[in-house]
Amino acid sequence: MEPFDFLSPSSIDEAVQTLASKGNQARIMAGGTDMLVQMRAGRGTAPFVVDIKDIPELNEVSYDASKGLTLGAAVPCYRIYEDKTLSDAYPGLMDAASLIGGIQIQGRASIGGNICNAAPSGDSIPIVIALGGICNIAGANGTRQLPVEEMCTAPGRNALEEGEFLVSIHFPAPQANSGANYLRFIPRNEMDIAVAGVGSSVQLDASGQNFVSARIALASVAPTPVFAKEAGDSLAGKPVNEDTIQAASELAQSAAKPISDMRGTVRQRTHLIGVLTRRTLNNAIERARGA
Amino acid sequence: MTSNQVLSEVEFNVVGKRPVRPDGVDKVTGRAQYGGDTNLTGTLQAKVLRSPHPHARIKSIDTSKAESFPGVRAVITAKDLPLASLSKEELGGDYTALKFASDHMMASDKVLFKGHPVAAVAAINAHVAQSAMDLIDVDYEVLDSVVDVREAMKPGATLIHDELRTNDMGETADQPSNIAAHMRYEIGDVTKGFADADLVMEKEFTTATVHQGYIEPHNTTAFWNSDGQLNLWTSTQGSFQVRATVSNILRLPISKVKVTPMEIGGGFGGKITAYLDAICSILSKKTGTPVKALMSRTEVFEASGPAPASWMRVKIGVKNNGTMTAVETEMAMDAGAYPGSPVMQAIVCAFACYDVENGRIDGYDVVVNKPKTAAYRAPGAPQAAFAVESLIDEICLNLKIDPIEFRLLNAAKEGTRRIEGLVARKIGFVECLEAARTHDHYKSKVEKGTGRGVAAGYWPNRGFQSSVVMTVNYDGVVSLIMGSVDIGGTRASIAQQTAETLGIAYEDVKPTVVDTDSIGYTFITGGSRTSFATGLAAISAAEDVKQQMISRAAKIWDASEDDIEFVAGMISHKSDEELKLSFKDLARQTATTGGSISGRSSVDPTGEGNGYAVHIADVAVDTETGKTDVTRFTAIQDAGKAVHPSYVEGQMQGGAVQGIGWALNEEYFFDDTGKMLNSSFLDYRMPTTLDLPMIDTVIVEVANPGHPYGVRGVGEVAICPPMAAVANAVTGVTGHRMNSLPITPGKILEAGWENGKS
Amino acid sequence: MLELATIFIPTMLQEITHGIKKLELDARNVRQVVDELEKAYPGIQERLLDADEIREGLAVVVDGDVSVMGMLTKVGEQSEVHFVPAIGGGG
Amino acid sequence: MPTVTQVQTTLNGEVVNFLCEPRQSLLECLRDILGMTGTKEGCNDGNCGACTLIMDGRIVNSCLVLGVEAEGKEITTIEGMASPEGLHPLQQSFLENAALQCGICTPGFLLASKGLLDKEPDADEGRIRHWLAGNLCRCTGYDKIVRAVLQVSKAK
Repeated sequence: MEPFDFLSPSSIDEAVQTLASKGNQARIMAGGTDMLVQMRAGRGTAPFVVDIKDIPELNEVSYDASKGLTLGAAVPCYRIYEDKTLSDAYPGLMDAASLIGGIQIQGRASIGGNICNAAPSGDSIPIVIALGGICNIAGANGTRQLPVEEMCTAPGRNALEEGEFLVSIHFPAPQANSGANYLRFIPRNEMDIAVAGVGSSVQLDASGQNFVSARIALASVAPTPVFAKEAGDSLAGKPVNEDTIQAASELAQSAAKPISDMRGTVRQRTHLIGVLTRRTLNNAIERARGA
Repeated sequence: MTSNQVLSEVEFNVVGKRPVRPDGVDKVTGRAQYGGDTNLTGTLQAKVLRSPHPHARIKSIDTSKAESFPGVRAVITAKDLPLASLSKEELGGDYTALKFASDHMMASDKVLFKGHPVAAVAAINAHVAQSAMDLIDVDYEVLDSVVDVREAMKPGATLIHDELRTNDMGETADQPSNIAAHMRYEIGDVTKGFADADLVMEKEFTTATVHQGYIEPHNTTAFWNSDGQLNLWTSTQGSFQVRATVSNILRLPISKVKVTPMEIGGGFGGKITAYLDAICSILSKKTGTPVKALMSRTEVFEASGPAPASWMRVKIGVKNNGTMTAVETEMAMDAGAYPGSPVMQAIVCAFACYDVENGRIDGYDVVVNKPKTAAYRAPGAPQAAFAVESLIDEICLNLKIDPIEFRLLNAAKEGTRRIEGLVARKIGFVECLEAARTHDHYKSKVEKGTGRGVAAGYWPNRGFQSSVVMTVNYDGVVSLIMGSVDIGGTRASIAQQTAETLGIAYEDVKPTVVDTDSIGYTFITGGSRTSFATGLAAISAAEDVKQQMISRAAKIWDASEDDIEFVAGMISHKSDEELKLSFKDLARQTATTGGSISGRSSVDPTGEGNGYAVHIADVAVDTETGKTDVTRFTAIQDAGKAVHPSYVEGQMQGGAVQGIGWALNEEYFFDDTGKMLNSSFLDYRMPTTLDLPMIDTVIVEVANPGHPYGVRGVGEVAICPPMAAVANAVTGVTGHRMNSLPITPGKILEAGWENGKS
Repeated sequence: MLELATIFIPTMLQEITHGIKKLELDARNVRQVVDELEKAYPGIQERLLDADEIREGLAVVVDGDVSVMGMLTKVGEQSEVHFVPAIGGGG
Repeated sequence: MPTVTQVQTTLNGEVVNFLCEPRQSLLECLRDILGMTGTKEGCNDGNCGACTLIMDGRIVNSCLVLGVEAEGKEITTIEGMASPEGLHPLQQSFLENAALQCGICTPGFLLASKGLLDKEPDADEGRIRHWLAGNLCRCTGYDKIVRAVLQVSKAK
């Protein structure tokens, strides 16, 4: 690996200043589980690595049943699934957090890092989109908010401007009768890159028989994670039944623009999006009804 | 029903027990010294520059920028190898073989696979070596490459070696070809055999390139001392093999090379070949300091030796009652960049499970632009078993015959003549099949959504040379010195055979694995030979000790040696009951009766251990996604005698799981030109804990007549049946014959789509 | 009367022996076997040997035992001699 | 020359200071600087678990932690698992159950298993298999490893 200097600012202001002074010479590190592998392979090396894990806001996990969840960008995955309140409130998020890498990776990797890494296969991104996550971004010009679905712009590229970094992700408070689920398809049972992944969240009416709203997002079927807006919107106001779910899964399939590569073919991936959309919707419905 | 059964014929005092291994504590406390842990004062780190192209001519290499990079001590290319400086005449012998070996270590004129070494750098640390290496300019003329074994065989295919001509058992073809060798064996009258059949089935099968997947990357430390003595500390399955390779490539007398085998983190055949040793040696000579190299995981995948991809056509004729009348197969295996695929071994194994009068086997060794293949657990046999055992399953389904009954009906047994001509001695295949038939797993109901497959496998387990020395200490503890590297518990199994023979406690034998200067020639640890052949050497050395102890007792008692016997650790006078000494008592007296006692033995056993295995696999398939899950698995195997049943079970389980990986998910993905795309453990999908059930085992013990305790060798054959067992199970649940490995979810979906199902 | 050893001709060399698959010879070691074969079927020796040793990739098996003495391996009366693929090892 | 940083960390209960370059992983620092070679390198990209250690109570891949990140942390490696009184129960169980063959993955498995049982002393087979999915073993087929961990788990 090429040499670099290691900087660990302890406040947002300090981080902003550090990044401003280093310009494109700096690379931001959270858990490092993707970044160190990339740098070791000679990709994305930089003279300065800025570790943001010492900044309190980046480690924040604050949940309020009325305000929702603020999840610091450097919070490692295990803190999500080991927190019962959180995993009860956002089971879909727990699904994703508990299948990124193995337990060792989950001890370091963060949802924020997963989003910024902007891999098409990023396992947490579809569910964060489905849950309506908003990125809180800090930079020299202050802070700004951006919906998660707008964060990934190309494989490995995110919407952060030079000098900006992701502070946290805000999730709206879970609505009554809502549920969510993330599933990915991999040939093994762990330690794999999604061939296809789907995150779905639904809100049902009080009877549990009709959709109020739904959001569906997809992984590994386009250069970036895909927000399949039409697929989710198609369910709003519709009864919960096989036909409406099938229709939504077909819309999700048409939102997918996969390629054939060593992990899967276009046909396989499109097919899997259909299967996974159905399965995640059914799981989300079950959770909504049980909630 | 217990999950680990041992069906013993004979009980011994130490052999067959499960003591803690002698190297165990060091390995659970992190104290054991593996190759990568070697750290001599002043050691430099080496990095190897490798070709990004699968096939290219090297026009020039400019190392000047790397040489002047701060912290760099030496840069080498193939010009630094003797091949470059000596003439053909000076090199003598088989020039082509030396050129292949030397070029494989570091390419001189052409690169033949992505990852082929072209230069190496020694620097103060690995980071500096890496940075400097990136500054080496290599000018390549990229050539067309050929990746697929059948494409490579076609007339007009891109030639990898301009001079390579097919060797048809000693006859060399006129025209160059990528087919390095062809071999055929035939028995009986195949045409008549097929004519006599009621049903003839024929199918083609393919398997992908797979890797042994040992967790420890290749590593070596070399120090070429100013006295001309070259020392190597390395991770290898055969220290003498490394010595031979290095002395051959560097044109050194073998006595100038000393190889110290460090603990080895897995090999499965892949650590027989020496990749880094000569490179580090030359760098050490240039720098005058020790030089160490450690492959990255990507290098391990791209530049060590995987197992070949294969294409096979199998044809089997049977009577309606299931009797096989004729068999035929053509097998082509890719050797990678240089000749030497294990297809010739596959010839011996393909139909060795069956007693069939008429058979023909053709094997082709084919070069392609991939890393040169190496041995991988029963090299050649797993591919052949996948093809043959899959077709047999198809025949059983067709004839509605139980797959175990079919195999019992046709099973090889003592006296069966195999296609290459050899006659089986006492073997335990029938016993394995019977154990499978009566196993709780086989009798249980198959769950819904699950298929069950059965398959068998064979590996000959030949012996080769082993040397053992043992000394009797004054406290009665025996130091056991051997040249066999211990990969998976052979210190324990050799110590057990020593203790058994001497009639002493297992704890009173202290095994040590030593360097090439400290013991006689010992062949690799591999081929399931160590517990068998090195065991035989230990038994023979122990007999030597016993004889010497008898002669000491004769001195002490002033008796004739003929009147003294050594039984169960006691030395006693045959007719005088008073005259009796325990092993320890007599050991104490060796100081005063002529000094310490050493026993020694070098053996080269000639018989075969003949290992057979039968596996039963239950595989659940999610037909909507193609996802498979192995839900139950039982491995049954004839060990002859399990010296340490726990480690025999471990070999059976480990082999089965490597086979499950090979069956379902493991493969090298190459682009059209032969560049590997998945050279990491993330994308080369070996099974994890979560992908497997417990692996049940049944050790069958049909004693090998060629070993005093009946040992056969156990490591290899365990990987032969799983691929077909899994494939047959998948067929059972999906209805589609899966004739191409790995059976990925994508292929399962495709098969469903093609057949209009799911 | 002296019993002869049976030599199994590898399939690919049966073109030299005019289709004969096995034959009986009076030979006491592998060298004599090869010499006798060469006398009867000129050209067979160079297919079996390389620089006066058994060709790489082949093993001589006498009565089920893989030869470790090469050309010096003893052949007994009524022995069976085979030339079969050599087998290395795996892991 | 690249910057060198001083790091102070608690390693197996002892405060340790070392100098490293920021680009050096914790795995490198342990092996090459501190001479503690019990932690093994299998892939150097977080996919085999051979370099697993416990940092502030969590198992991590030390190849994916920078040495400089160890500042102020508490780290347990294989060298810290046994005590003068004897082996850790997991170490003993691995020996008795023949849960290792070549042994290269063993330190990683032991630390990962310790990380699990420290938190969940009664972990069952399913939990153990899930927890250990980030540790590759190529020799054993995992059967005996899972049994060895189960044996200690049940003992508690």
